[in-house]
Amino acid sequence: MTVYDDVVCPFCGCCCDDLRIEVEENRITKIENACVLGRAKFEVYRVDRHTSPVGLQDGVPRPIKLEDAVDWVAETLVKSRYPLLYGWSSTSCEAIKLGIELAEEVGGVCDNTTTVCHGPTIQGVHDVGEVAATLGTVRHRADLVVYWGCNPVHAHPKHMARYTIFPRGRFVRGRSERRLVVVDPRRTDTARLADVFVQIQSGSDYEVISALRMAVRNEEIEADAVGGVPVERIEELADLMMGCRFGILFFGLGLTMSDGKNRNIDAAISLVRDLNARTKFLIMPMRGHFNVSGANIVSTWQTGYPFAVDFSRGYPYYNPGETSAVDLLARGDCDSVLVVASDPVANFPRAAARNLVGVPLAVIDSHISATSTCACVTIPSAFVGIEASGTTYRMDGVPLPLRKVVDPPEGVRTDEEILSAILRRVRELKRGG
Amino acid sequence: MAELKLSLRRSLRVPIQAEVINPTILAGKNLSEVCKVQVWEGNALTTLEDLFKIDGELAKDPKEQAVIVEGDLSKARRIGARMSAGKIVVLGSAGLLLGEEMTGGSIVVEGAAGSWVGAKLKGGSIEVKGDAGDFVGAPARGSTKGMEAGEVIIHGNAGAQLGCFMLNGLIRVKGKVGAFAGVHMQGGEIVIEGDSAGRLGAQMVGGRIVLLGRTPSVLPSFVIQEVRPSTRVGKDKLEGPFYYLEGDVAEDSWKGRLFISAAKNPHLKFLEEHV
Amino acid sequence: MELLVKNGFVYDPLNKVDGEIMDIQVRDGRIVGRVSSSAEVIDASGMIVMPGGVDLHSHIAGSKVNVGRLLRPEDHYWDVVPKTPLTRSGVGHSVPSTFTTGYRYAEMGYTTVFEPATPPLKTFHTHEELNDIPVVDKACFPLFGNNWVVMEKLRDGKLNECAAYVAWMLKVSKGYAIKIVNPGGIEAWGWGKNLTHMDDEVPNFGVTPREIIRGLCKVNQVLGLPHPIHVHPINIGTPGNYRTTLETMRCVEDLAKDGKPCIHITHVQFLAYGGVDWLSISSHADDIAAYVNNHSHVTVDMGQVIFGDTTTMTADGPFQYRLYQITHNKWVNADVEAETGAGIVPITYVRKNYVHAVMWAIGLELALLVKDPWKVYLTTDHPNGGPFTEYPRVISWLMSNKVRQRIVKKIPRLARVRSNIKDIDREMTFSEIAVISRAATAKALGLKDKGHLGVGADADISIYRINPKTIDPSSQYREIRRAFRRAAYTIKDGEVVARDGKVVKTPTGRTYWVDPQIPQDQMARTVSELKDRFEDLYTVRFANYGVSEVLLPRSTPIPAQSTL
Amino acid sequence: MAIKVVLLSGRSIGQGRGKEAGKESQLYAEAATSCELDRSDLESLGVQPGANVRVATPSGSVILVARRSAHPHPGIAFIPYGPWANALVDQATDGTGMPSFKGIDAEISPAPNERVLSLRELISASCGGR
Repeated sequence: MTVYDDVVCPFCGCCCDDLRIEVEENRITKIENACVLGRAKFEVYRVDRHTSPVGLQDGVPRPIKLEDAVDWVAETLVKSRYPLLYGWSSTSCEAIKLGIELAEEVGGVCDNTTTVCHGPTIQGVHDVGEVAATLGTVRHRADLVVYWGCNPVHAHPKHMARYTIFPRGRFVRGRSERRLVVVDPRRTDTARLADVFVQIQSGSDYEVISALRMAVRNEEIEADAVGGVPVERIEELADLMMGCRFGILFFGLGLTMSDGKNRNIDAAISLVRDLNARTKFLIMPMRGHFNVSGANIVSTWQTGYPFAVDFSRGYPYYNPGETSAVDLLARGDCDSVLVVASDPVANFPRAAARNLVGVPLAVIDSHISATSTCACVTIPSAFVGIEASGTTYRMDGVPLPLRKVVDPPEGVRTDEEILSAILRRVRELKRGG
Repeated sequence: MAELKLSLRRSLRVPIQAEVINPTILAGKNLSEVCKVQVWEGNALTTLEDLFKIDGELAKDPKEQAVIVEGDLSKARRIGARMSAGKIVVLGSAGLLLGEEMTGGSIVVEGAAGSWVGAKLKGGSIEVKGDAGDFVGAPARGSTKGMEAGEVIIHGNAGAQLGCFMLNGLIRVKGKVGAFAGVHMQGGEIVIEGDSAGRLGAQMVGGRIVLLGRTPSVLPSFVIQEVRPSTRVGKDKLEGPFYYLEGDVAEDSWKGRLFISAAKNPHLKFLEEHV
Repeated sequence: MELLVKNGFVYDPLNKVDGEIMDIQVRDGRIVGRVSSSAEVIDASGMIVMPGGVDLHSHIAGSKVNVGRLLRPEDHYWDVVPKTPLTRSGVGHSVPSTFTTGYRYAEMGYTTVFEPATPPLKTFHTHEELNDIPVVDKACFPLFGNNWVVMEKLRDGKLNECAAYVAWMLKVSKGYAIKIVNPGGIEAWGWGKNLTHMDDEVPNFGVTPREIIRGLCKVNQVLGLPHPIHVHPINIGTPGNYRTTLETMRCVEDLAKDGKPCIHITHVQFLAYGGVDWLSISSHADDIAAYVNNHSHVTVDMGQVIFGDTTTMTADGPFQYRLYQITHNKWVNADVEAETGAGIVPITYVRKNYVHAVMWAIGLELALLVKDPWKVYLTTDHPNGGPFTEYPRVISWLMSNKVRQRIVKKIPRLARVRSNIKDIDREMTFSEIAVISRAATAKALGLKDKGHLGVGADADISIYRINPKTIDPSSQYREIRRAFRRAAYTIKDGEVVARDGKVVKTPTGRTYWVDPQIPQDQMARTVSELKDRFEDLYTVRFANYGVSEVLLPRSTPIPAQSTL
Repeated sequence: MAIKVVLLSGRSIGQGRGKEAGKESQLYAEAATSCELDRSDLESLGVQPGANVRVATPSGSVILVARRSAHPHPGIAFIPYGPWANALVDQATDGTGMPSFKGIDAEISPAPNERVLSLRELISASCGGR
């Protein structure tokens, strides 16, 4: 039996790095310290997967050789005039680098799942900046924690336990010294734990934030209620925020996906920025996939842009709405798609998904996914963080090493190996090979 | 005016970068030179000739050059980008970024246009007979310098964030607009003859927005000043009465101005109490 | 592989070669005494030959730089770099992407660049980016001036334990030097506050900026590190701050040994302001320069301002917030648990702006008033004063009083009155330029094989298309600028990597880091103490902290002999 | 009788665990085909938890299983992320790249005689086969 300590969890953006995994004969036998989601991943990852590449032959999926699968992907990409390479947030930074290089080589668009999670957040940052910190700063100092439009009990189960509400920090000793505020249209399981729960009308976040910004600036709000919240209550919340020693606002897809999108974030960051004239206040997005931050970070240092990078003219170009995956598919702009470690057929609106299925489509994924069931070619890969090592970035930008604790099944390669092979083949083809 | 006619030969599978459809670039060339002008089609360079049947006349001076484009150009991005003079007429629909950073001349689109019509517009006029997409007159991502001058007229509906970070000039929409018209506006004028999806003038610090149609609500961060019987846009007098509001109070040194038709917005009558 | 650089005017100040026509011989990446007749020949006649440029302070990699990239798509749009069969694509201007950064340095004849501020917790990120910066050799300086363990050890007077901790930190983060930014002030910023006096106490830590600087200066000496403490003092960018700058330099005066520098004050332009507010700001470059002239324990770099648009980024969180309040531009803050912080604000330096014009003057004054060029180095604190691609412009300013005075005429009158630049007519020579941009910086960094062309040195050579016999830099400043912008040849480890300002080869550079040698039992005690309390400091596990050497493609540790 | 609601899609523990178990697993299907409604809304619909309902928006309609929300949120329907929810989402992104996955006007009606589609059925119905 081998015991691995301090394993980084490859589920959500919390990247908890305190897992203890026991392995016997290449099987995981015990998982300690993981939350229900992390545990699920380690427990069941083996079940639902291909162990050989699959290709459609006369409309029927059949196992094919890896070389043939790689050839098909490379040839398709080289032939394409505007391919989309999408996914990336559930693989390692090493694989992401190869993906960017591949997209550059074939003159395609490299977009990651940020586009449908915190893409609007990044657009807010472009316009106003960000006021952030690493999570330990919150643990040590925050006496006020606000969760807005997010439900960590379900999506980031250890966030509160490890980083924000419950742990002992240097200057704030635990739950009793912190106030927890939740703002959401639903009384979520997170809201049940809150000291203050503000239930707002769905889609009225922007109005409520505007009202808070006014209250912080001592401006009179000429209404009885905003977004279904009585003005007195908004003023109380503003007082709470201004009165803390160190506050933090965590927000989720409740802000990025609902009416207002990037402007919700713009306003929320502006609110927090303004609060710094009164006290110390920070704001951070609750990033979903374990390495979606890494996808943004790597893409930004290599290309200048965090997602939706269009290499069709040889240099990086970026404009969400123009070069982002859903829009490209909605307009039917792309003539082939390579999906890596993601499931856009399940995750995109149906009309966009339909256009994805309408073009030559290849998938590299460790799971069988809705997308892989529609793909011309699927190449199964090793689970990053379980069967393959690499680097990930936690939601606050702290880099962490992903560990390989078991071997992948015979014949299953890592994303890195598969992408390297495709890149090699693409270069051969471009040289006329 | 010399007229050059470009007729699309085949339907476009992938987007083309059509900034060369531009009197500033084409005037002064002869027909065979125009045929050889390079165009990005997806990730490959092709020629105008490959994409379009080309005939007509060429002027020496861009001011004297009209370019007539025929076909479904909805996948043609950047038609007329950076043009400085002359005229473009698109007899179908145009794609994204129509007239981006244009400094002069005029563009008329008979059909619809994609998002970012007149992005970073610095002069000239753009007229879209159909609908336009989002971010009309907006700046590049991260920049606070939106449309600086010139005029955009949309006869149909326009999308969200129209006039984003607008500095000056005029945008007129005959139909409806999406949410956040005039967001972060700093100057210039927006006239909306149809309805607004709301959040008019969000975070604006300058400029004027006139709404002749309906809006579901106004942001709490706008302060009613008075009810005005009429207002002016350029030489036109627009009859009200209008609720006249200022904002966005949540921003620093705000002086944005909203004029909202009182007749079309009876649900905003409560504002009168605060005058 | 052999190379012969023939007949160039060689400027090699460390070896006292001042523009003599000489041949330089190279074999297997090093300068040698002679080469065989089969050596590849580069005819450098009529050209200047210098050691490859060495930049000791340029923010090119790491989390803060990357958020700067993320913040500013509008900065990238107009400066794009397409892929070629040899080179990767990217974007430029004030915060270039990594590949572009490496190419652009190489194109200017620079071969070594050090990133001067990395939070240890995120230093793996910094190294990942450095790995993606091609051609040049590189390193990074971890931040220590607000580190909790450092402050506790210094408060408790446990200097040796502090030294052992710093040694451990340099080892695990693969860092090169001790960087101090706003000592104690960033910890105060954890509560939205700042420190303004050298003897202000850091909240909750019971130490002062003075004690932190002195303590780390002693640690630096105990560990025998190759570069002195690299200090960005308190009160940066604040009118009247020349006093705290002088105090900072003075506070370690008594620690100097053998006349060697024991403190480097960085981007000193931002630290030489008189006046009491922005309306009364004035240049006190003369006071700073006088102090530097009279003392051997301090070196400085310029932090020159270039008129135009750029992005400011420092670990100095409270300063960046103040800059936001002044400019109302977009603002990034990024605190790092138990260690440090960071901030970013874009800025446009405008010639007609009185404050900016004074800042512009101060940088040049410092370079010109410090008599010994071995004490003052060429930097723009990239990208804070301006992008590194503007170095050729700064060189032309330093070499030509004519162009300086042309600009002086165009700045606001008050800026002329409140600065000294109009009265300074010194013009630097090529040899002095070679000192401030390679020889002295390599020496300050303790890089024995860099910054000179003596036998045994790394064959990092830059050749510029300038004939020193025929050019008059004072009037032909445009030619100077052009020539330094595009090196005729850049040679890295004996290979031509750029020709006429175009990259022709993209080798991977070294990553230098310092490996302090301390007694094993001392290291074991440090590790065991840290392990015990690691969970109290950080939200990552001890095992997951730091940078494994195998992840650095050309790891080049430099042992440092401590006296612990 | 039909009711009008605002539709939110979002993460749930069941959906998160289910996606690791596999997109074709029962765990995932159970999580991602549930439509959480407030008790009062269930009453107005006249259906019991566990009954099938049709959820329709201008972008499409699907059959889902009605569940009672753990906490009150009258007027809101919550469906975990997944292809079923996404059959109801418009692909327009307002120029941001992000569709409106939350805050969609929807109509819910009882569908006692209709069946919840499996993942494959749903995809072949909505995207067509290859």
